[in-house]
Amino acid sequence: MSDRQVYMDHGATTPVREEVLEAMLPFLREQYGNPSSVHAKGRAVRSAVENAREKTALALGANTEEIYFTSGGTESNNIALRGAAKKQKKPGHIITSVVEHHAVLDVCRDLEKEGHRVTYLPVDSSGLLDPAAVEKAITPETFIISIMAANNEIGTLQPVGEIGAIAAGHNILFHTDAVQVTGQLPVDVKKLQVDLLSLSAHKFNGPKGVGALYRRKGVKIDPLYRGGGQERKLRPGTENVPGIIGLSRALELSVEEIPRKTKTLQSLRDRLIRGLLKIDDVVLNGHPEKRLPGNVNVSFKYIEGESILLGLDMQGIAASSGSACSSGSLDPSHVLSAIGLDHHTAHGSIRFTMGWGNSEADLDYVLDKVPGVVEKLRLISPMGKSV
Amino acid sequence: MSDRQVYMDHGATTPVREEVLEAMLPFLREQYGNPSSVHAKGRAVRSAVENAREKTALALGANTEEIYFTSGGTESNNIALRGAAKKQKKPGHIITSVVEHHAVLDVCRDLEKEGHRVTYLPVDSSGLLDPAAVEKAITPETFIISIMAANNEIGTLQPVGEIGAIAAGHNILFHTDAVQVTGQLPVDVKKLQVDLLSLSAHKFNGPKGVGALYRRKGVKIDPLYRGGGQERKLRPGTENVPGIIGLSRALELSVEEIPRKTKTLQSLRDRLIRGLLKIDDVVLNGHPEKRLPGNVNVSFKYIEGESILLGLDMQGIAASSGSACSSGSLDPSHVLSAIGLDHHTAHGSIRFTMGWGNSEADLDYVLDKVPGVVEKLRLISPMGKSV
Amino acid sequence: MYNEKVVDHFNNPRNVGELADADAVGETGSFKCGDTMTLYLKVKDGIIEDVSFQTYGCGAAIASSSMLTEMVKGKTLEQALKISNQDVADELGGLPPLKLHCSNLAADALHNAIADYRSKYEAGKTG
Amino acid sequence: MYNEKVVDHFNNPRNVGELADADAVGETGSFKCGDTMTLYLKVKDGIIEDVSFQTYGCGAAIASSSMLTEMVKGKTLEQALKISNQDVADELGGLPPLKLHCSNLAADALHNAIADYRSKYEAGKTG
Ligand SMILES: Cc1ncc(COP(=O)(O)O)c(C=O)c1O
Ligand SMILES: Cc1ncc(COP(=O)(O)O)c(C=O)c1O
Repeated sequence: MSDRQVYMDHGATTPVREEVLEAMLPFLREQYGNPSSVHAKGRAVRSAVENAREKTALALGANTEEIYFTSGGTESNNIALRGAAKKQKKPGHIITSVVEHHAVLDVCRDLEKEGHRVTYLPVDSSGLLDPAAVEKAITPETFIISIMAANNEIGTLQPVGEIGAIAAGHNILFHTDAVQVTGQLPVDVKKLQVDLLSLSAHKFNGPKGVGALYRRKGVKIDPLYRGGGQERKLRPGTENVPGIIGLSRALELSVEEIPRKTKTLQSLRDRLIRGLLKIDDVVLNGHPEKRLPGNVNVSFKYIEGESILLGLDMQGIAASSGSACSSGSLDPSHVLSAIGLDHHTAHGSIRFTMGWGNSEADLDYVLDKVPGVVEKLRLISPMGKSV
Repeated sequence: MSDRQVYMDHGATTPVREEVLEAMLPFLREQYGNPSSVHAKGRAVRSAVENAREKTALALGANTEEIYFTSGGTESNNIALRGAAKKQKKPGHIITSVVEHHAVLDVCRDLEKEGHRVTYLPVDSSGLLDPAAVEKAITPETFIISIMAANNEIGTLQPVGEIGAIAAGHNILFHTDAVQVTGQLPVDVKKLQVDLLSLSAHKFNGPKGVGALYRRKGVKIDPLYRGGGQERKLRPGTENVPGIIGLSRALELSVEEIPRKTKTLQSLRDRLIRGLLKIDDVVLNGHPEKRLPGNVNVSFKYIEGESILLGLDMQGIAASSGSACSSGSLDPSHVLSAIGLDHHTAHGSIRFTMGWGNSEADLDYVLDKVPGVVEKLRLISPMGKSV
Repeated sequence: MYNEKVVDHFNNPRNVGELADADAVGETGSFKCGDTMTLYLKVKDGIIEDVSFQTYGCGAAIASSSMLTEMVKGKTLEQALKISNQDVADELGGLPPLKLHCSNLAADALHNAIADYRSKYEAGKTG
Repeated sequence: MYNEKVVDHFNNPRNVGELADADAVGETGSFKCGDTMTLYLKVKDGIIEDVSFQTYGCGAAIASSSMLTEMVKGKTLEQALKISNQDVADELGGLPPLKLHCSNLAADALHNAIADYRSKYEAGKTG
């Protein structure tokens, strides 16, 4: 195994920053009261949680009472979509896209079984959705539109602002899965005209297992869980207090740093793309510019993603792949199929996602090691055309 | 405010033990990989999570693959009941009790709206359910019985083993909300013949926002959320890794210590009960013996619970109450009503729940301060009969 | 939850107990949360000379009761009648929204006490 | 995920490439995950004298291919035919359950190569 470790899988999860952990620690130690308790120990924690809510709202341009803490992005998406569906008196119509995260797509499939109709809009070869197609898909039964702000695999940024305006014009709920974009690029719920927005702390250097749902005031969705009434009944259960504190601190920090960070990451990203494209038979997946600052997704032809990952891993490089073999499922990623990649090209895709902490030196190292890994595998491959 | 702080609200939540935090910290620092990632950083975390699952299973007499991590007791209860209901092809029948936690009771109410029929069995004046009543309530449509192992307010322990045997005899699913009992008294899923069991880490000196659901192998329930397929699809979403590690460590420690701890807590409990009953017009709520080792629940007549709490708080004593005024709702606790307390007696109830860390000295302090708090309020009360 | 003034009135309630020689008594109860309050008044020349209370209720109810007794002492009955539940809460520096209803009993008990007084001593005047 | 032996075979695959003077070639592909493998054999007096492979696939597929080539060298065709996919996985010290199917191509390619050999050189003998 390599001595040097380079983590380029920030799209999967990110390290908790020291400042964030520091903010959390008191709530894993002496500040252990239940925020619902009326005694002093409870009240102190209640006020910390409400302060965290305020910070979170501020970072999104929302009002404090529009923020609901959840256990992560998956739960936020489920509450938004199922909650809206549960509110319907009879089966209705949902508009989404073919490149959504499973936590949207598979909820929609489940809702179809319950009688709802779902339109899965296609994307172009760069992963972009056409807002006009959204408008065209609207029917009198449409009650919600759910389009992700940025794709987790190929990083493509969707025109959510335009879609928000369309939804608002038709008086239809608009939800966006902003899990990948929050803390990376500015998110303003008012500008985006979004009614529901999902985010997850572990994607912006906060802890795992905590997220939030923004719900615009007045938007009506039904809770899925019942219990002690926490989070104003939308998400009952004793609050994950350290997680909530960590989320709000991480969001505060990352939003604060966006102007500087975005530039750094974009320049790392573009340099990595240029470097990788110098290798023979490599294609970039996703949009060349409209993409997450830290996201690089390329396909190495003639070789298979999981073996590339393993080869990179041997060099201490952590990345991820849209290959079936790495996820235990048999089909390649639905996103790569949706942008029209053939089976083999999809299987040879690797995602490098850079984030807080990655440096030019990391990039030097990756650009130094990748060609060797690829060459070695291509020498083994019956399809290669070796380099 | 008092210098001395005595926390006697372990039924609401407990402090995270130092050993537990220590076990968690690596996963809030360098061990930040996503357990689903194939690279080394991911694999290390995956193996820690699976190790935690094994430990958790061991503590319950379960098999490793029967443990599903969740975000807490509320979610575990919701998944168990709704998941079982979702599996039904047509509306069926549920048996539960009137003293369940809201995270069972309110789910049942919601399921009633969806067409299911629910029998809410009564309890006697000590809070005990009659197993024969469970058997009598069974109909051909009954698909699940859900009875809590111990009541969170009055501490009464239900005969879950007997109910488990009845359920098994009728081939009906049996769920128990073991949130209050786990880590306090031995729990063996096989002996209890339980199919589904809920627990929550923050009740046994673990962190808030993480719990588990035991699901016996072969028991079929439908997942409520969809997404990335984590927790073998029953509870998708990136795992709350530090929480899971904390849960398993806390459970391991607390189960290990049960023999010693139970005795200590029972003796503290019985001494506190004796001491409080020396005050005029105080009644014990719940069963004198069949109760959680650390649970004391008494009603102070002629005075109202929230004002007692506040008075105790001024003395640095943290307790809780079944009074409406402390919860913001208007009716007194459904549990106190269910055991037949009149409105005023219910409103004057206070729960002291002792746990890890409480000492005889804490008890001395509480027994020293309570009479004064009660006397002062009774002097103000138009009903008192002052002491 | 409660501000310092509320906590002070809860901890050191003013004018507690029964007034042995009260001229009037007012009772009120909240059906909602079961709180009850009894207010005793001693009136001389239309002025509230002395006042006391007994309250069964939560911290907010007790503090409101205590606050009210301070507010009415020395006032004429006419002035006292103008005191609303909101005035009591305001004088306490505010109460948590969920607790506002608990302060409602104080002014109600006062109004009942004044009505009691008038029915006893000013019966002839009216009508 | 993978044990040391698998990682070793992945990192240092044995007998990689095309055998220029192969007597037989066996190909196989997994429709399920798209993996493909080509196996080359050099046979003398019924004994596998040399062997090589080319594989497109995941780490498990590559390691299985490499392992297989070590297992068959020096074996008679009859002995080689008895090698199953499970044998290859076992020889590797086990594979993760989800990855077992990835090892299936190795023995299949071998069986195809032997069939190829027999159809070319032992055609007369059969039937
Ligand atoms: C776009 C997107 N949505 C939703 C999720 C789910 O978030 P979580 O893992 O916090 O449940 C993820 C990350 O896994 C994601 O990338
Ligand atoms: C008996 C019982 N069930 C369920 C719960 C809910 O657990 P959690 O707060 O972890 O969601 C609690 C505690 O609040 C409880 O005491």
